[in-house]
Order: sequence, then C-alpha cells, then structure tokens
Amino acid sequence: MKIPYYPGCTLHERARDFDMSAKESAKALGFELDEMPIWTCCGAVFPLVTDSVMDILAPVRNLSYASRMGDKVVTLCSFCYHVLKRANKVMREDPEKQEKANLFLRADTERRESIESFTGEDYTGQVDVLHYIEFLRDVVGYDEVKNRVKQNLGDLRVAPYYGCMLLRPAKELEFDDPEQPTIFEGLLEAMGCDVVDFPMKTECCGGFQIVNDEEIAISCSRTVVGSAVKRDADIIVTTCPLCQYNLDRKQEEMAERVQGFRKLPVVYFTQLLGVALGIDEKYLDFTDNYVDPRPVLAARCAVREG
Amino acid sequence: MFEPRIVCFFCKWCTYAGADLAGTSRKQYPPNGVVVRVNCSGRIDPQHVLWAFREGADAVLIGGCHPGDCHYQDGNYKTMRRISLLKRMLEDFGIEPERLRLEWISAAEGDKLVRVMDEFVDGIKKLGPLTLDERPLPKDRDFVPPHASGAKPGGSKSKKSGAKKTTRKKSAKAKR
Amino acid sequence: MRITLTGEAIKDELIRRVVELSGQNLGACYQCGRCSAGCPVVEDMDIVPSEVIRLLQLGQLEPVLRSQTIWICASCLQCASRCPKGVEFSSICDALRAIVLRQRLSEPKVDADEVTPAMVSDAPQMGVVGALRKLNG
Amino acid sequence: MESRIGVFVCHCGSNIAGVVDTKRVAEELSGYPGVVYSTDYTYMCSDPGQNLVKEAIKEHDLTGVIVAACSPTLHEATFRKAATNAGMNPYRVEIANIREQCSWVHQGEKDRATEKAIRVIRSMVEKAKLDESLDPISVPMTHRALVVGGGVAGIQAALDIANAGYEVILVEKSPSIGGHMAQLSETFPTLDCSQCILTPKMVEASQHPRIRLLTYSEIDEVSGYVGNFKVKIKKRTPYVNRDVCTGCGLCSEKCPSKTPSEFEEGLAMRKAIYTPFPQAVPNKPVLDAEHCLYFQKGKCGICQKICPVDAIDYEMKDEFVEEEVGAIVVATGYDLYPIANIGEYGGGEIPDVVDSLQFERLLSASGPTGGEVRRPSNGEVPKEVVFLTCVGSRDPEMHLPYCSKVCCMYLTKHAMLYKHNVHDGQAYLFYMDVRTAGKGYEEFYQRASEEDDVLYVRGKVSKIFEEDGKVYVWGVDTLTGKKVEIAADMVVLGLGMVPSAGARELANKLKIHTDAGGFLSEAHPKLRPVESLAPGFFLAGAAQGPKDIPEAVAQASGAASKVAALFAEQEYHREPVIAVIDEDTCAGCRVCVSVCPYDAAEFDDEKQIARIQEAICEGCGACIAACPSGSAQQRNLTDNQIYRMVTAALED
Repeated sequence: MKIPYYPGCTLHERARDFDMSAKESAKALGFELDEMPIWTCCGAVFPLVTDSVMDILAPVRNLSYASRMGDKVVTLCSFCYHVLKRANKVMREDPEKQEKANLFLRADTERRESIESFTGEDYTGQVDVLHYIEFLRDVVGYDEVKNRVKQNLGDLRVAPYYGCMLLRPAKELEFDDPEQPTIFEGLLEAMGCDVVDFPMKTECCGGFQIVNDEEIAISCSRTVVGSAVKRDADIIVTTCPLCQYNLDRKQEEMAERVQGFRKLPVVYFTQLLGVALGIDEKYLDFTDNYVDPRPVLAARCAVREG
Repeated sequence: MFEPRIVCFFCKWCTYAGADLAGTSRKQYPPNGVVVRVNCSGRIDPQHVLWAFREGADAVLIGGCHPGDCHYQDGNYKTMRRISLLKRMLEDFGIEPERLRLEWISAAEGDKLVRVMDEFVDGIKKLGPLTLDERPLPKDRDFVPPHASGAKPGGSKSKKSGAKKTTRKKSAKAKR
Repeated sequence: MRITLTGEAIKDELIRRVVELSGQNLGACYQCGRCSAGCPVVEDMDIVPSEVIRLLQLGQLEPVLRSQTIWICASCLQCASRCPKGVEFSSICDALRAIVLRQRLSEPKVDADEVTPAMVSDAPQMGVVGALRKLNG
Repeated sequence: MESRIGVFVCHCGSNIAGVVDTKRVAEELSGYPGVVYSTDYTYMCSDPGQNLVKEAIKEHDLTGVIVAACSPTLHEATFRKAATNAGMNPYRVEIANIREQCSWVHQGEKDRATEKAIRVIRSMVEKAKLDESLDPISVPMTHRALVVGGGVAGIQAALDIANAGYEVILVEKSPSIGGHMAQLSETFPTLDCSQCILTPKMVEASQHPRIRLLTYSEIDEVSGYVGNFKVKIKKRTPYVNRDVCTGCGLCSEKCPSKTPSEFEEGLAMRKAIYTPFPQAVPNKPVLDAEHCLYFQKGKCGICQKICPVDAIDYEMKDEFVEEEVGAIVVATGYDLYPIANIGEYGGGEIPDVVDSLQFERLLSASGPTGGEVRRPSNGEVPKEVVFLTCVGSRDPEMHLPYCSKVCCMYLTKHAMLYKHNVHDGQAYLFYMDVRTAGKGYEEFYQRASEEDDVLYVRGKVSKIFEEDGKVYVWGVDTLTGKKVEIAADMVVLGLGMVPSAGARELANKLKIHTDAGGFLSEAHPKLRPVESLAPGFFLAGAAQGPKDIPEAVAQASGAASKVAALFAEQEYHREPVIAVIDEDTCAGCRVCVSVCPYDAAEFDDEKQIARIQEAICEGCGACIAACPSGSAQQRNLTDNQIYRMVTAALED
C-alpha cells in the first residue's frame, strides 16, 4: 500500500531522522510513504487574520498537488498537519476564499501546465489530510502494530507529548480531545510501552518564540520536561520537530538555569516505533539528539548502542 | 422592489409559539408572511397549499414541531410525507418546489424562525414572483376546492370565471 | 491612574479593524480571565490577554499596540481552546500584530536580516519561518 | 345569518401603535365586507377596553369579534370571557396577533407592518364569519394526582395536593424519597441542617392517608388527557417483600458484596442489599441484582438465609400497575453536569478534585467522614481548599450556556462550613460574578469574606492537575491582572445543574416540551410558570430550571394549587374545537380511523360511517387532512375557513 506523503521542509533538513524513521517504520508495517514529487513549504503557521488569502496559498498549492495522487495525504510534522488541515477546511467551507485561491491555481496551471503535479482542476478540499498516527490507528490499525512488534519495550516509561498544533483548535482539527487526548497513548500501548500520563502533555513548548525570545521557549519547555521527570518518565516522545528541538536541544540551557535539572531524552514517536518494530538503528538515527536516548533504551529494552 | 407574499401555516404548539418568542425577544424579520394558525401541521391539507398559490402567494411556509416532539404524537410525520409528495406535484405544475418549505421550529427556537424567514424571503426574492397566469393551468375550470366554492371572502359570492380571476391577479402583479 | 471613557474611543476605527481582522466579538468576552490563567507565556507579558481584550473593550488601543504581549504570544491557541465564550485571543493577537506590522507602527520583532545561516541550520526551519511570518509580517 | 363583525385594534400603549398605524388599520377594516364596527383603543385588555367590546356587541348586534392585539395565548381567554358577559358565544371571538408576530418583529418597517396587520386582521375576519357558537365539552374527571419525582419539590407538591383533599400517587425512581436535598449537609443562608428539615416532610408524605408512595418505580406509559390520564407505572422489583420486611437491617449488615454508594456520591461503599441512608423512606432495603453475588455468580443467598421474617424473594419480578389520574406534576429534579466532560480539570480522575455533592457528603455529620473534611486521596485534613464556580455553567462554547443559579451560594456555604470545620485552613473561591439574588443571600456572602476569611478571587480557572501530592490550580485574578497558581490540597467544583437522567425521555412520553437545555418548558415564562403548555401537566422544582430549595418548594406549592383548582370542578371542560364528521357525505373509508393518534375516530358498523368521540378527540386535525371526501371537518377551523383566511391574507 502506497500512501501520498507530504514531508514539509523541516523533515528534509533539520528532522531527517523523523522522516527516515517514519519511512522505515511504514515499510515494517506494510505500507509505503510515497513522497509527493513536488511540494513546497506549507508556511509553517496558520494565519489567524480573516483577510489572509495569500497565507493559505502555499498549503492550498500543496493540497492541490496531493489531489493528483489520491484522496488522502499523510504528514508527520505537527505544524504541517495543522496548517494543511485548516487550509483544507477553509477550501471546503469558505466559498469566497476558495474562489480567490483557485484564481491562483488556475494561473499556475496556465503557466506550468507541463508539470505533471498541476491538476488543472480547482481545489475544493478533495483531499483528506491525515496525520501519520491517525493513519496508523484508522488504516493500519493498532492491533496490526501490536502484531508486528519485535522488541519488548515493556519497562520503558514513555511520556507522550502532544504540544499544541495537533490538538487545537479541536473543532477544526478533530484530531483528539484537546484536554485528555488518547491517540498517542493508544499507539504506545500497542507498541508495548509503559505509558506515563503527565499533566503538561498538552502545554506549549514555546514554539517559534525560540527564534524571537529564547528564554520564553526555554521556560515553557522546562515546565514540560520537568513535569515528565516528576512522573518518572524515561523518555518523551513527540511528533513535532520544533517541540523536539525546544524540549531536547534546550536542555543544555535548562540545566544551566536550574540546579539539579534531570535531563530526559526526547525522541520522535517514529524513532521509538522503529525500535519496537526491530528496525536497524542506523535508520532511526539517534545521533542528532542532544540528550542521547540510547543509554536508556539499552538499559530498558536491550537496544544495541552505536 | 418585489416583495413576495407568503402564507405561513404554523402549528400552535411549536412554531406559532416560536414566532411569539421571536416577538417577545424583539428579533426582527421581514413582514412578508401572514400566519394561519392551526393546531397541528398534520391539519394542513395539500389543497390548502395549492389554494394559497392559486390565490397569489409567492411561497408557502409550513412550520411544525420537531420530529418526535409533536403534541399529537405524530402529526408532523404525516406532514413530512404529504409535503414531500406535494413538492413533486408542484414541480409537475410548473411551480418551483422551493416555493414550499417545511421547517421544524420549536417553541424555544425564536432564532430559528427568524433565520428561516430571512432565508426564505431572500430565496423567494431571487426566484421572483409566481406568475401562475402564464402557466398552462386550466382556465376554463374553476380551481376552487369544493369547500371554498360559494364562500369567497369579502362576502362576494362565487366567482365562477377563471378569466375574471386572472384579470384581478394580473393587476395585482402590476402593482407590486 | 485614570482613563477617560468616550463613545468615540470605544467605537474607534482601528479597534473595529481589530474586530474585523480577528473575526472576534469583543462584546462576547465577559472577562473571566481564563485566557490569562492558562497562557503558558503569561509570565513574560506586560498586559495579560484578558486585559488586552478589556482595554480594547474600553477603547484603549494605544497601550495594547505598545505592549510586549502581542510579540510574546506563541500562538499555542490554549486561550482560544478554553474560552467559554469562543473568543480567540490568539486571533486578536494576530490581528494586532498585523496592524502594527502592516502600518509599520513599530519595527518588526524578528528582523529577517538577523536570520543567520547558523540559525537556519540549527533551529528547525519551521521555527524560523513561523517566527518570521508571525513577528515580521 | 348575515355576518356582523366588530374589529377592535389595540395600541398596547406604543407596543403596537409605535409601529403599526392602528388608526389606519381600524379605518381600513371598517370598509371591509362584513365588518360593521371597527375601532382602536390604547389598551383593549383594560377594563374600559373590554367594556368597549362588550358595548359594541350589544349596540351593533355583533355576530363576531376580532381583537387585534397580542398573541392569543395571552388574552384570548380575557376577551372570550368579556364577550360571554355581553351575551355572545365566546367561540365567536378571535384574536389577530399583531404584536408578537407583527409590531415587535417589524420595528423598522412601519408601513409594511401596518399592511401586514391589515392582512392578518382581514384573515381573522374571514374566519369569524364562519365561526359557529360552540359549548365546551364536559368530560368526567379523575380527582387524583400523580407526582413524578420524590425530591423536596415532589414531596411538597404531594403534601399540598393531599392536604387539599385529593388523592396523590407519588412515584420515585430511587429506593427512597428525599432527592438531592437529603444528601445536603446544611443549607444556605440559614445553615440549618438539611436532613433535619427534610425528614419530617418525608415521614409526613409516607404517612399521609391520601398519599400513596411508589418508590423504586418509574413511569412506563402515559395516555389520555387532562382529567383522564391512564398511567402505567413500572415497579422495579426490590427482591424484598416490603409488606413483611421490618427494616431490621440484618441483610445489609451480612451482605458480602460492596459497591460505591450513590447516596454518598461514591465516597463510601454500600452493600448489594441496602437502604440508601438511615432516614430513608420507606426504611426498607432493596436488592441491587447487578452487584448481588446470588444473581451474578449463583451463590451466596446469605440475606435470604438470615432474614428473620423471610422477606427476601429472589424470584420476585418487576410489576406493572395501571392508575387513573386527572393531573400530573413533574418534579424530576436535576443532576450535576458530568465532571468527565471537563478534561482540563482532570475529568474526574483526580481524587482530591470533588464535585459539590461529594463535598456536601464530606461536610455532612452523617457522611462517610462523620462531618470531618478529609482528602479523599489520603484522609488528611486539607489546609488549602479551592472552590470553583461556573464549572460547566455560563459556557456556551463547550458546556452549558446558562447560569446554574445556586452555585455561587452553595460554594459560599461550602467555603464557610469548611472554615468552621478547619479553622486554620485557607479557602479560595474563584468566581466571575457572585450572584446573591435572594433573601439574606448577599448578607451571607458578605459574612463569608468578612467573618470566615474566605478569599474570593475573580477569575476562571484554566487548568487543574496533580503534582507532588498536591492539586495545582492555574487561575487568574482579573482584578490585578495576574495569573495565580495555588498548590491546593483539595478542589471543589461547582458543577452546573442539568435535568436529571431520564427526564428528557419522560418529557417525551408525557408530550411536554423541554427547552434547549432539556429543562421542562413552562406555559408562559412569567405568567404561567408552574404549568406545561400541555393541559393537565404541572412543573415543580429543578426539572423546570436550576433553582434552590425555597424556590423549588414555592413552585411545588404553586403547582399543587393549580392541581387543586383544576380538581375543584367536578367535570373537566374541554375545548370544543375538535373534529366532526358529516354523516351524509362520509363514505366509510376508515382513513380517519387509521390516522387518529387517539383512537377517537371510530367506525360505526351499523351506519357504515366513521364517527368522532367527543371526549377523546384532541382536535389535531389529522383525520381532516386525510379525509378524501372532505367529510371530516374541524369546528371553527373548517377547510372553508382556511381557504377564506388564505385568500383574505393575500388579496390586495
């Protein structure tokens, strides 16, 4: 089974480990992430002002490309998911913006009709945007994931971190309950982990403020990591490259600011999924993690180091 | 500008009370409709609707209780079935079925009544006036149902002539 | 401390513009403060979210446009998610930033010139793009 | 008979006249065929206004009257009575609604509103021309009332009706009457003990010679109409022969199976065979088969073996009883809004976050902690307790749009009682507005902050979570504009009120309306607050909307007095506006028999035609719309009248 896949810029740059581990895990689960032949940045943030047609053009173009490949597109990055899904909803429900955006698509088509990816059709929300984890739950099935698990993770205490962009606004994204989500827990349970519930799992990591005012993001992220530490987690899993960066990379600064700060590895859920599915570690690539998860993985689930 | 004339058949338990609530709450909607209050939407005979169109209505709105909420158990289900059949008949007559609308509006839904009225009036304005005269209706035959014959309003006795009626209606359209 | 309330200020055109751009009904806010209570970055704000809305209700746009708050919001949407009246402070914040940036009322918080290759290769691309779009316009 | 119609256009002060040109309306109508008199007046419903109608009836020998005024639900009865006094048959009076459905809704369009008013009145004139003189139908009435729900409202209604001299059947779903009030510790603003004031009423109800108590019972079916309802009541089997049971309690004592107690809101356990609380009425146990070892595993049987009077009967089955009643009082009460819906406050999964009824049990001297406030998690005395108002209430976006009315007061009481209990404790109360509209309520609130040091914090809490053995509360103080964090020992949620489970289904069975929140709708929000729009149904207590004890009791007494007034007549007079069948034209096709929801249309085998039974027909008109020959007609709303009304409404 091939499923159209939109990676987004970060997964081709900073978060290649996320991209690779997701692709390998997919293979081990019997499907293939079929990367769109052409795609652009989704714009990273969804515009909250009402007059924003220009700002949704990027996601709409990508959705239009995706519609050439099928009726679904899977993505991994929380920001991409958020932006694509909300832009899709605008295209389905706001006739005025739909018309305006399609003016641009039509112009694209005229200019670049030779490029296969342009459908030449108006985009009106034909594609369903799915998160990889939704795909696992609804198409592959958690039972199937469970059947394919090769590595016992039973002793690993895993804290699932949702962050903001997957959950909110719940009415638009319809991803999960914004206050007590369970989709992540379901997957981790299927993988055989000891799931740790922690109160900050839906709080913000500081997001893009890391670029503007680092201290804000560090403070936010410290709250999240600290909460998982208090619940005795061994590891945090996330689905967002920006969360991963803020929570993991900034632990150096957190440790500088707080005495006795206990570091905690933060990995992508696909990396841990890869471990559970017995995928060779070179495809999971833990080398880019600031807090190395390998010792705790080795200790808890006998993963080879290095 | 064309202002459609609308006859509203409202059941007294739900929609009529909802219309009263819209009033008590001072919600505003256009004054195009005149309400005929009936006990139950199930009282409404398709002939009442046809009569309204014949008598110059541009549209007919029927309001009843939500399914399951009928004061008389299931009158509104009967209405629902009758009206869907009637809509198909209207089409055969050359009357746009959109001119007949059935809505469930409860006594608590003053807001909904206003919304429906606004939408309906807008929609009918777009459709334009119903000009039955130009349609192939039997002009030599009196359309008056059995119970209305010999009992025309205003105290005037039966008008047997369709042609006379047409004249009246034409002048009516011209005035609008 | 004193402010003079006038109908004119309350009906201020630019405040109407905030309403229009954000799509939010300022009158819907009954000042429960839940947006402020749940905001993850509220500690760094000079005016908390509910107060921003209050000032706009009172026709006091100036202090809002000058505040740090609008640049500190991380658009995490927690405020909007929990508001009992469905008022999205995050959208009001976007609208306020849009007004400042479009009208060049102050310098952008994140300067594109300051974005270095090192930054781009270290931080995730989405963070840099996101910050530029939200805080530079 | 030639029609001589009088038209009376009401100004209703400026309510109508401010929009509709009433003068012009009266003038236009005076020229309308059949109208012999037309006038306008400031307030038609006033005495001089009514006299105007009466005099005109006599002077102009009117055959029909149209009062163009407010909705017929308000003053139709007034003018019909006035006409009767002037010697006119009341069913010749019609109301043209030009206020609710004209002047109030078309305020910006005076000319068109005036036009519409004329059409509306013309249409009613046409109706009146064909109106016949009718007499109300008298039907026998059962002078017995059914009260559904045995909380304080139901008890009060039952007592008042019984004391007025009529029989009452009081049906309660749970094993004991008493409702939520029996669970409360002390009551605001007087702080008298809830059970102490309720128990005497419970006993009185159970011992009243005219009250029959059916606990552990539910309404299964209701048919009939006011004065003549037939009610089928399901008596759930208690597996205990209550006639022989002495209430000694030995069975409960020895029962080995435990389950969380509903009465203690899950803070304590009860046995599978149990009386919910010591003062329960009736004070006899019921056996809950779902948690009984005998029923679940087929073994045990201890209660049966141990019962000294052999009252336990495992073979006992649910029973159905049919009763005839003339009026029904619905007092089904409230439940708390489900805590599970509020994920940001832990969704019910944090042990030290309790709801308001749980806290009542913790404060109650007869509760699981003997009246000592303790943390459910570890039994320690909480030193920092946070009380939250508006949990679920006033939240149109996610939960309940309305104010639950009593939470400000009961949380103030909670905080106060907590302070009386734990002197060195700190109570915080988060509020948006403190609503104290009741006698002695504001004083009570002031006392809480002045004398009992309750700290009121203005703001709504965003998140509650557990960490380090504490319950963290993230709130805000909007008065200083600061986020506040409290590491509390316990949090009490002032959850909103919703109609009790099953109330909506019951309302559907009874065919009485509910509002958007599922509360029972009153016939008029101001003038008929204790009646349902459906005749014969009366409302009492929180089933109609959030209310506190005094209000519930007052409404119950109001409902009871309405029942007593109904029962004061020997017969019930029904509206004669029902269906009739023209024997001469009826072809005997029986369509009317098949569509009648009440079996009022019956077939006369001898004459081979259909007939309507006057005492049963409700006047819905289903048979009339279905009758293929037009033989079925509605009195004073014949097809003929409808056609003429339509034409008059459309004509130029």
